[in-house]
Amino acid sequence: MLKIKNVNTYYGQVHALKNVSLHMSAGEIVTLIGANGAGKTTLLNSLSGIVPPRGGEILFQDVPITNLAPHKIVKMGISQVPEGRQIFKPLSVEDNLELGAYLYHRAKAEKERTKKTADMIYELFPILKERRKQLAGTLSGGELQMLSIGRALMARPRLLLLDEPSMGLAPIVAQEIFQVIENLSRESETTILLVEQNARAALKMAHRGYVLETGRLILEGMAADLLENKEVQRAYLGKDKKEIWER
Amino acid sequence: MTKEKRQIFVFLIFALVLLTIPFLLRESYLLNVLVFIGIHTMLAVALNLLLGYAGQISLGHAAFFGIGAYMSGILTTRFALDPWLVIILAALSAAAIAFIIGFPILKLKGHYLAMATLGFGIIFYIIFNETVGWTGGPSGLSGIPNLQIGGIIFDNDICNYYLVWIITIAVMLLSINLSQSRIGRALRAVHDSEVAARVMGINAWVLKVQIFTISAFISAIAGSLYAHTMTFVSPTSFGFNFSVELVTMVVVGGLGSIYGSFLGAAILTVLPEFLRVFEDFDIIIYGLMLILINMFMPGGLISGFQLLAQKVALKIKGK
Amino acid sequence: MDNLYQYLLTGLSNGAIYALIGFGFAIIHNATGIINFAQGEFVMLGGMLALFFLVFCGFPLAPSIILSILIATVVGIIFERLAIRPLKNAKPIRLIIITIGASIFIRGAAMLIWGKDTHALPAFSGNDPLYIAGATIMPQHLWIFAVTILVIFSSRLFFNHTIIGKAMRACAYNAQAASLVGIDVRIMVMLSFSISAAIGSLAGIIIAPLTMTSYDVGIMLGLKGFCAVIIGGMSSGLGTVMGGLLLGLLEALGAGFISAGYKDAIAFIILLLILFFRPEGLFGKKETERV
Amino acid sequence: MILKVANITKAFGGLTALDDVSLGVATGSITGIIGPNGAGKTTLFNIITGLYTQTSGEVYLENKKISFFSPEALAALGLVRTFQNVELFGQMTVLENVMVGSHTKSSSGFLSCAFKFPRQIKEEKLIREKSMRWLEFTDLDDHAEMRADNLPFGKSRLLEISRAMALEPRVILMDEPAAGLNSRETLQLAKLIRQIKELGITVVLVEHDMDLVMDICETIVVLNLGKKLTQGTPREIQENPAVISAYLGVS
Repeated sequence: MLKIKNVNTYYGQVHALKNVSLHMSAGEIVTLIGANGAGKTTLLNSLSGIVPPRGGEILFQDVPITNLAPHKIVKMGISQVPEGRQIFKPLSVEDNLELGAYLYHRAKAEKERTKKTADMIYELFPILKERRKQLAGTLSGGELQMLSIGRALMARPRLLLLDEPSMGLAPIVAQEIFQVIENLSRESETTILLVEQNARAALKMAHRGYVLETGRLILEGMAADLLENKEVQRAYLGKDKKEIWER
Repeated sequence: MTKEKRQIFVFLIFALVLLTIPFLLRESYLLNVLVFIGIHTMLAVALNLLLGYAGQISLGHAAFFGIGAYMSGILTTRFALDPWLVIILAALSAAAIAFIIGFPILKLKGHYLAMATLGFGIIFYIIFNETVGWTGGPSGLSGIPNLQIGGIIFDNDICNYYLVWIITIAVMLLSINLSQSRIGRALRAVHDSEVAARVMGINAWVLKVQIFTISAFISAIAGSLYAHTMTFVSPTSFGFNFSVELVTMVVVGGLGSIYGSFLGAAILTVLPEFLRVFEDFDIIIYGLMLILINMFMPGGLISGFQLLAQKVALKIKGK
Repeated sequence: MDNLYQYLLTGLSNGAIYALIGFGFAIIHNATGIINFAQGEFVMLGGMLALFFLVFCGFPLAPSIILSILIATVVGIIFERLAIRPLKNAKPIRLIIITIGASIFIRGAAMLIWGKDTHALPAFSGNDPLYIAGATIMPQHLWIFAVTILVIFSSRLFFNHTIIGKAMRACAYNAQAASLVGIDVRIMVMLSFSISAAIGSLAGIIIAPLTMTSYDVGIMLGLKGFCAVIIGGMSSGLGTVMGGLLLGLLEALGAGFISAGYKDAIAFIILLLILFFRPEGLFGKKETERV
Repeated sequence: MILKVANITKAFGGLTALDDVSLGVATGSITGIIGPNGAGKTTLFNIITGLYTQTSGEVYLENKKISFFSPEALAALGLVRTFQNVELFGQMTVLENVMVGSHTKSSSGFLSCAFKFPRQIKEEKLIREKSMRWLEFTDLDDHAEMRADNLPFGKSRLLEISRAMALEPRVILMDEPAAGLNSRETLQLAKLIRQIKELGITVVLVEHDMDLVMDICETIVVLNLGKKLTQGTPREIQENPAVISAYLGVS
């Protein structure tokens, strides 16, 4: 469904992604883990067209999307739940969701389906329904995250990109969010690419995983295998002093 | 030749050429235009210190020019003070006003700074117009005496030319020196990254106020010279349009280049003279120049000249 | 007492115009972070174009107004496309200079096309004063109030209740997030320029019968509009209206009771005081530090 | 303790970015501050260096209270920082960038600069020589006359460090100095930071490159969700279960 071939991305002069290749099949949950600054967010932003890659190719359902503008990529069926939620705080919860379905705003025929999606989201996150007239700026961190996921789902994406949904959340709230993501994948057959710092939680839920270190993919495999892998811990917490001496 | 020696050499040639012009060219119309170029150069250099070096815009600089001109005009015609003393007084008062207004104004950034300086300029324009008892209002103030030194009265083109250009060249020299010193570096640092400049121990706010003050000081001197050479001033010379014209000179010539300011002043002073044939075209061409130079030549015309000079130098070396 | 009434009326109608122009500033600023120094030129274009169609071409009132607004809007779009979009990530100083350049250019073009004369646009509904509750009022004043209320009302409707309006607000708040939900940010920026040009030119048309119009009226009107939006606060639509009305009233009272000559200075003194002491405006919210 | 942070709390609107954080930095040490994204590391840096104002709490430099000091005042006291995104003076030459670093160590005023008084010429020469030495320190002397924004990224990080060193600081705070560097450059950076320490300068760094942090830091402070999780030697940190779960998640 998604094929990333040898993607190279730069932030200004910083070479943030080096020859990254990755693939996903429909219905999968794939997680991308790695320490801060490894390039996880950059990869998602390259996929979404915010930081277009300078080299390589991205194919989505066999269509190249490498240099499309972000709004066109959304139209292709890829939605991102960005790092830090990025909710439109001066607008109400309802309006945020409505904007999530922006790409259907011209099609009268889609109105019914959009309403259904909204109902589905309110069912998923009942608290959002309660607060739907409230300004989004008044929500708590966990609620904002739910809204951000909800907003992305409004576009009815085939591929959902989630960027650190647990960031800055208390463990119990994070767990709740993870639960929802898992249900989502099972029930709606949405393909999910999950970037997480909380590697254990992510690997437990995912089918497969990739480990990114300073812009390079260093490991890939079945999630269960990665969970046991010492290398994964090393990628987060660094080499032992001993290893460094040996280098 | 070291870089430093080359710079001195270029400056000497520049000064020499300007100071010999009256020997070659006796036509009073052209000398008059050159006197204007001198005054405009002074103003453009003053504004460039603020806009090109420190990166802070002022859309009200005509006010300081006007303060200098009116102070000179009023104090010499109504109080019969010595014109030379008055020039110093005028420059000091413009500097004092800039210093006081500078603290609140230079807390503002970007567009807000632009609008605040603009408002400040317009307030002074209105004052020049409305304090009829002092300034003569819209009909202006005439009978301003010429400067004199010893027995020489600066009432003819050649005298005025030397008066204006000796001071202009001095202003340029001092500004070049300043721009290459620790102060100049601090100014450019504030321009490029204010936060990094502050982390390096530069008090950006105070520095901006200081350069604003100096800029006002120079602009007022230009204003005084203008008043004494023209012997007549009226508010139209000190309005918003002139402030914008000054910004145009600096941008067209080249932000952060003292010679660029001369170039910009020269072009914008000469242009209307040429365009007289096509009356009224000047304003539209100013607008176009501002847009095009800003979009395609952010370094101003002087950067084009420098590139050309480098290419020529390379060719010569190559041969 | 008669005078006071007259001042209040003039103040309010000028204030309404300032508010409309200020609206234009705020729309572009909120969408792009740019203060468009050419805003006043849209106002001028409105007046001059209406004059051109109505007086020189002899068109009826309604088509003249519509045509004028359309043309001014197209100018706004062209301006955005040619001068603003290529400089997307430029520093404010370059954007300031470019909008100043555009303002000079538009003004110069207007002067070449229509000359330097000052013209009066005929009032929309004649010049016979109306008597309401013992007070007199010119029909044009009523037009101004009606149009202002209509514009404010419809823009509230647009920004709060249509998807495009909400999308524009979303863009203003966070352009990247907006693009991630499928909004084409460039279109929204272009839209902000066109709406702003349309409102500005409309303001120019309805004020022209009262104040006369010429190629250079844009500077002062534009600046007053900016004062209005600064007084009210960039972030608040209703604040801009209040700011405009307050400015208009203070000006009119100042001109009436203090001195007509200093009328314009009042606006700029208020502008400086607000910028120095309450840069978020009287009715705006303070921006909090970003994390 | 050259630098002490006592009970710092910082709230942005409703969000508490830092919650009662205290830590001390030993004189002459290399101290690392680590933590997952959103832990508040950069916020803490911005408070120490005067770019943000804390909601409550104090900062001390050698027992002198420096809370709410401006960045320029802190620079004069010998506290300097580098930036995550590298804040150079792009339109100036590499050498001029470092020369700006000498600002607090020089004193010529407007008049002596404009008129080139002999004292100013002498001072200018001294600044130039000293700055060249700091460029040699980071191996950038060959690039002295280049425009700073033409430098490749790795070198611009080094330039930022040279410039900070020209201030002759007592404490240098580095915000992610290895971000964007390749592994060879990172090794060079590690060597450089050790050299800085040998000059008697205290180094504090926020860094994500754990190899680097574990390699050079003597003490590591871990922040998580705005709170201080723990503080210890690299070995202790690597083996601390709380740290592992903060990074890898709860098992």
